Amino acid sequence: MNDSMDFLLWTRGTAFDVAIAIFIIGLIIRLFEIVSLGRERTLAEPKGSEFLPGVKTILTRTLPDGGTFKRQPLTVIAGYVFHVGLLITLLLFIPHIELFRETFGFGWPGLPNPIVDAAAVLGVVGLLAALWNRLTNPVMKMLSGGEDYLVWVLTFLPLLTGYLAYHRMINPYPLAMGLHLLSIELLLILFPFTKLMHTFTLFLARWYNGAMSGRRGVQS
Amino acid sequence: MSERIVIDPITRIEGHLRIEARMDGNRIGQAYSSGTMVRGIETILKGRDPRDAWAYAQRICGVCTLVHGIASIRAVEDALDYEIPKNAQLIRNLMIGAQYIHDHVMHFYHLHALDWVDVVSALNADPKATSELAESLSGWPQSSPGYFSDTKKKLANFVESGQLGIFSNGYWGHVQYKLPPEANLMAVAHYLEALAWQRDVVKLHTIFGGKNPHPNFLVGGVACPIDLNSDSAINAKRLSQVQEVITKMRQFVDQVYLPDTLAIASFYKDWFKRGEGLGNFLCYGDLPSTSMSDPSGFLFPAGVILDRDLSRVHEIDVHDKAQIQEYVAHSWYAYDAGKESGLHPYVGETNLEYTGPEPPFEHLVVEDPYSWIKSPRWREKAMEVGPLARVLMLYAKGHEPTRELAGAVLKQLELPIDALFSTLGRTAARTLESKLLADSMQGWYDDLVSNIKGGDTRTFNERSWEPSTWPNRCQGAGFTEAPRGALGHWIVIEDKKIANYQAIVPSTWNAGPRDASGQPGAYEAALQDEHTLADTAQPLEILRTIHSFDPCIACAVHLSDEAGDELVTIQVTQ
Amino acid sequence: MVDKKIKTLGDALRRNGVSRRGFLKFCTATASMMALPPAMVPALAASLDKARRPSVIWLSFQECTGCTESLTRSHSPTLENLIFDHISLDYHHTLQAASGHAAEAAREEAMRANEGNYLVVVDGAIPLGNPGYSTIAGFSNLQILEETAAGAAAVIAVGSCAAFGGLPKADPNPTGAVSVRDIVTDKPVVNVSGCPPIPVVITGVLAHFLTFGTLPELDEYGRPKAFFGTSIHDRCYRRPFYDKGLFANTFDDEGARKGWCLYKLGCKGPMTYNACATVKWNEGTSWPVESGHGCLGCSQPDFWDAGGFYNALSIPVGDISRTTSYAAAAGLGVAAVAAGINHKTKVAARKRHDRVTIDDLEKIS
Amino acid sequence: MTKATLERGLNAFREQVDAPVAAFFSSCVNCGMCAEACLFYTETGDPKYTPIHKLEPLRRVWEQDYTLVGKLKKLLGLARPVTDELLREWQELLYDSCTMCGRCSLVCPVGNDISYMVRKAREGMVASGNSPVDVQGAAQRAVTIGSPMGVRFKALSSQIKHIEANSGLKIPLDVAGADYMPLLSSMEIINFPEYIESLARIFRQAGISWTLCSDAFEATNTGIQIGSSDIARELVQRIVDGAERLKVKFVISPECGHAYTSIRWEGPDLIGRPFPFKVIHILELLDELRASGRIKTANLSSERMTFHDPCSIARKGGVIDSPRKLMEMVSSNFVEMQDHGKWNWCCGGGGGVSAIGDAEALRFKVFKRKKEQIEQTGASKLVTACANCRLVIEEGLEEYNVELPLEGLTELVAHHLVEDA
Amino acid sequence: MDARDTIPILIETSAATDGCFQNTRPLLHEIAHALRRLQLEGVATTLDLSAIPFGPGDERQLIDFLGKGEVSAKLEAMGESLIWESRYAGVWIVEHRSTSSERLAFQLEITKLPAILASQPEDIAESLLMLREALESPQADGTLV
Repeated sequence: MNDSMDFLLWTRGTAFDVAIAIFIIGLIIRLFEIVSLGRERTLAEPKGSEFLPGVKTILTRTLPDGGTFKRQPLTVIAGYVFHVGLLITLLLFIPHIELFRETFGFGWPGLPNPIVDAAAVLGVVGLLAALWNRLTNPVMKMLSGGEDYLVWVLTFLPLLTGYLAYHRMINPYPLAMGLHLLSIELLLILFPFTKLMHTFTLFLARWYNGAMSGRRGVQS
Repeated sequence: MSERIVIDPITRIEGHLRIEARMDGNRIGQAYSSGTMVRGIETILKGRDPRDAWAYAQRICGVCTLVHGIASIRAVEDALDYEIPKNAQLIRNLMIGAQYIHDHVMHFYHLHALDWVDVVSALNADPKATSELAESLSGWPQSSPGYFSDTKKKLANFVESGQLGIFSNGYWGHVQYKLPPEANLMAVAHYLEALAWQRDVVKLHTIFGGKNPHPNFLVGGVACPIDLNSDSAINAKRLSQVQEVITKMRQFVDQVYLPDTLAIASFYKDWFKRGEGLGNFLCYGDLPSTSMSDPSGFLFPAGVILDRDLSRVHEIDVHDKAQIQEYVAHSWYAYDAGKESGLHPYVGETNLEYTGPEPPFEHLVVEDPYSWIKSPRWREKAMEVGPLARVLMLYAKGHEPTRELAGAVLKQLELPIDALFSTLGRTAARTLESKLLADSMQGWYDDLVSNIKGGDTRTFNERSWEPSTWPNRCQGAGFTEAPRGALGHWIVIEDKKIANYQAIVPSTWNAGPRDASGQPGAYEAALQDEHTLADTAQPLEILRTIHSFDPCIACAVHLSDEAGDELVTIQVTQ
Repeated sequence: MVDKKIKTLGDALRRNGVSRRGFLKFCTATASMMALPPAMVPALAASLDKARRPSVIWLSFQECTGCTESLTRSHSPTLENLIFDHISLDYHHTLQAASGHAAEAAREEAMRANEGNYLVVVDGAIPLGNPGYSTIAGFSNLQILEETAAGAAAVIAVGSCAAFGGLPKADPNPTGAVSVRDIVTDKPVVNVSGCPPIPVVITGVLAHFLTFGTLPELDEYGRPKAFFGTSIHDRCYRRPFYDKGLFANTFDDEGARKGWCLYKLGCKGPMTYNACATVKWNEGTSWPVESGHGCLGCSQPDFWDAGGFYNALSIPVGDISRTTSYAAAAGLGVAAVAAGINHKTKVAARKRHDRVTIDDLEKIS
Repeated sequence: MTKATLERGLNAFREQVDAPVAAFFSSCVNCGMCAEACLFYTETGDPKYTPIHKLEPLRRVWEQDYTLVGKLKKLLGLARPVTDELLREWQELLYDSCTMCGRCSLVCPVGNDISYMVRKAREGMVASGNSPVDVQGAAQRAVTIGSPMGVRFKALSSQIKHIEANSGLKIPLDVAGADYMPLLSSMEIINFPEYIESLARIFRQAGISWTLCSDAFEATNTGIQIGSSDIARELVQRIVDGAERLKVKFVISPECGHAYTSIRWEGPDLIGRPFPFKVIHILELLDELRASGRIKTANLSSERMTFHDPCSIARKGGVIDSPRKLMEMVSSNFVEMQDHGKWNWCCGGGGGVSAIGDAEALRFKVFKRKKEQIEQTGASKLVTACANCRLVIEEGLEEYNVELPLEGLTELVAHHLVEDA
Repeated sequence: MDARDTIPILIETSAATDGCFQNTRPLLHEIAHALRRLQLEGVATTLDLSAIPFGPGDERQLIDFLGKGEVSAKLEAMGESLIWESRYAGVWIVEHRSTSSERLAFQLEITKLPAILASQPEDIAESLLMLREALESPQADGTLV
């Protein structure tokens, strides 16, 4: 691997295959590990259903409650900004959609690049703010361990390298693209074994929370 | 032991060719043709996307730079039963036609001419006499004494510089050069003009295919869309550029190429008596007026002529496993079923097995395998393919313009029809078909324009583009009449990938070695036909006959499996 | 041989009746061809005036002659100008008059007469798998290259095969093909990649050597930066459409006809460094993207193995859907085991449960 | 001899980890937002009170026993084990500073139900002997005496007599076949006997057939508070036995919050079968009676009143609308606190905290939040529906020298009840 | 008559939106900057148009936009060269063609006068010599002087 083209081909080839395989295997293991633990049956006469409140909670938790927002605006805003930036760049950038189309057999319309570009900037700014927050907010600082910073780096690198590659700020381009891919591969490989799993498990978590509350007749 | 003459490299060809000739005195007894370079493209193609295949296959050869691309996309289209829009068919015809004319002219002036034209002798020419000669042959405007004087001065400057470059060490002054100095000067001028001309005419490829050499192709049609209101598509401006190219081609063929062929040939009539060889000719046919599935509309008809018998044209079917087979008895390949067997390309194999002498070597062992080229056969018979085969086929099938044109040429040279079965007959056939094609190009262009005019701008058929629409297994053959002759690609597609890929190219037919029964290939047979060498140290005669085939050796050589590599490794360590 | 007969380029041009103004024009064109800034023209004129025609030996190995064909399409300078005015092309299989022993003798003579000063141009890769894979006059390509390069001033690897191994080296590289740089390590090697290269890039490098007696500035792949400094994508006239998110989704759709970006159709422009987008092909007539086909990436190393030509650049090289389905199957297997272990752990914990009573609330340590 | 050991505790943790717990831990990104929902953090500013942080022992057990990576880490010696020291340290976090109010569960962006997990974590704390001594005492009293406060039936019996004598109402006792069987919390027996009188008054007016049960009157369940299902089961079983003995159709949960949780939600699961009777909260019953017109009120008070939602009833029990309807029956000047209903702030004494003597200072400190909420309303009377809340708030207000009368909602309804007789 | 003449097509003028791939605008800005530099500092600028990524029609649009000014010149030296001032004084278009009419270079010069138009000192010296020679050597046929 002595030059950027070899590097790019490796990252587009072997490395990507390995990464996506680890990602998928890990993902399935993690989900099975969770679900296999089961839920105790509840015999108390329910006050409400589980299904709708569960679904509703999955959706409503996407919005912060007013009280928390007032007390921790930075956490909320930074979180939002980077998530939105990340999701737009990930899901609505045409080259990414082409990758999804190849993987899943279907795609969706994307956004013009300047908008995606702005989203990427938002993502970067949001992530930097989130890091600053993590380093300064006493609660987050106390909670955070090595994994939290690792996860931050794993999230930040694809965004950063993607941005640099798009703007040709790393040359030659095969190197830039290879670094971008490598960062994504690192992310994919470590994804199932870190907090990044929240991307998927949060749906489970919200569901359980909403369903358990729903039984008792409260919307959580 | 008889003298053995070796010419390696044969220059002014495409690729790497070696000729060894065993002499009977100063006459060639046995000739052996060897392709000395192998790459492995067929092996490389395995496992790849069939839609990508054309790009790999196209790099078989950069001279006939589009024929392998065309054959490849046709093979895939045949396998997928994939029709292409009419515009695409016409555009492909135009591209093929331009390729022919470009290639034939370049072959004549830049590869073949120096076998007949003594560049150094041109320095003795009188520009005024040259002008008179030129004007007597055609109305080509660049024929003034001043023009030829400039050419002569340029040439003189060049020779005086002491650096002869590509002209150094030519067989200048060889007794077999028979043109008068004026004809030589005129030919040198046209050598240079043709260089400029060819740069212009390849623009047709650039317009439709983005570049030349190696223009782009597309399974299912052509990549260039047509939109008269778009600057970035084939529009009126582009079409008029195409028309300019066609006009330029026709003018050059009519006013320079054809007259020059006749003029030069008239000094070398003895070369209409030797160099024939096999007497078997094969054409796949090409240049459809409607679709590749309708051979009746081909400009070049398909068929086989055996033993010079123009009264009977045999049918040919490229899919028929009993008709076309490749042998490796004298080639550096192994077959699973043994070296004596013959394989149809659908089940063809290419396992490298170099058993030749370890380089550096002086001679090949011609009793053993001696070439990287296989020996293709039609119903066990060796065949000649190429312009001569096509012209004979047209002639045999009663194509009127061909009969007229050939008749006129033969009449002017005072030669019988049999004269075509010869070294210069081959060269003349090339010129004749250039003229036929140049005229046809105007027709395709007019069709294209009227089709567009009629509102049809389709250039690509979306139907079978997505691999998800393909069957799990299919196979197909794509063929074309390349400038050098019948070209076929055979593809087997499994699981959306290439499972097997084989090409039998014109120069495989022509340049192939002997088969198991000792039947020589076309080059070999032609060299064994009445060739005496005036000077064995300057085998100009061999070059004339070999060049009359317009060898394209990178094309001719097929390639390997990893299994072959292992065999070779053993060989090397011995 | 090197005697007074060899004239400078300035002499040669004046002999041919070229005025100073014509010479200036010639220099302007040459500067443009070499992709030099226009301000370089006076310096160029001074150098060109004194330039001599260097001897060039062109070796062809595992090639398709496309590179030579490309050279014949050169319009600035033309091949005939090149041969008559710029260089002495002393050995070239496709173009030279002599064959066989006479041809080899011409090569040997040029090497001897210009020892240390001639240029070697190579097209085609060199097979190392077996010397018999490619021979000329009974010699292997390796033997010829080593012998010829020994006395050369520099080597120019023309085309992606010579520069990077190209098509012969494509997976599984059946003949063990390597590039010129893999063999010639003790000389400057300029890579003029492309399949084939744009002719002006070939002549531009020759002109640079002719003019300055040196080689141009090279990139990480040994390619002249002047031509390979920016990517196709960055210089593509369709770039604004990429930025706006306007793409051709298939050949011959509205986007294709309007000249929108070909990224989705597999254009490799973003990773490809070459001058096609500005210099274009065949006297500026068009270039692949302008004619509706995506860039194949042919000037990049290993572009043959860089994923399908019709797959968007963002699509990995491998069979992604196959990888995912295999991984999913493997994942389900491993996950079932992991889930079983978890379940067992939990059942065991439940079995070991010892009823808590008020008597054992307090811990006695 | 005690069996409370670390190993037993770890086993209990292991037992408690279920799919929701695993999903919750998998989802937590340490965003710290739960801290902002917890009055122990908001009022002290000490990050250690961050709710999710309180679950560290349970999280470690989950990670090390139920995830591949955790097992690997354990194998490599990289995992931080759960030790006695850790659990001792965490006692304060899991008991003193958590009322299981569930407010954190409501704000978590990934949807973690933290109070659900605290309840489970306490099982391990109990099994390992790390529950607070004060709560242990209450549990022992509850099991041995029948009431965490040590109230025996004798005490109730004398209160009944006292009420019957003062009001002339009849308090039915052990009447088999009655429709409703109200439960009481010992606090109501000792501190707020008006509640029993109010019940009698309202039920008489509504014409409800009801009875108290002499061996199943105590509703509070220290097992739930300390976090032991085994103990909780024993206590719930008494009520089920009593109700089944009397063959009542309904068991009425008193205002007391955790009692409602234990009997209404956890009860059937603890005894492992559905109840043959229904469990209804007193406020729900009153609201039903109101809706069906069986009780009416008059002379609505114009006094500015506000209502404190007990967490277990409102946020965790779904009884939110009923108390408001009832408030409208008694007051024409009802004002809500800024955060109310499911968003209410805990009084600071739930989940057993009020029983822990060591936690008193902290409890008063965090009561600030409730105090401010109350004061913001400008109400001159605070109504609630949980005896524990009522006591804790009274103590808190006293600590801060705030004069504000408190009243139970049921009593207030009884006070304004239009009685026919 | 050429068949192409029968194409029933109306080529839209260069103002057609299809012709604009947005590559000319930045160039016009560059020209403006160069003109400013010429005006203030007297520094000339040459822009090599072959290095500009033009889309089809872009070049035509640029040249149409620049238009033709007062001066145009034709040079015959190793082929034809066309030099003309655009309607923006100081902006010159220089097109060099080879003897076979292939374009060798295409440049914009932002200058007072393109250097190629000026007589070259060497040529001047040479012509002086030639003229002197002509004046000094008596003509055989006496046609001159």
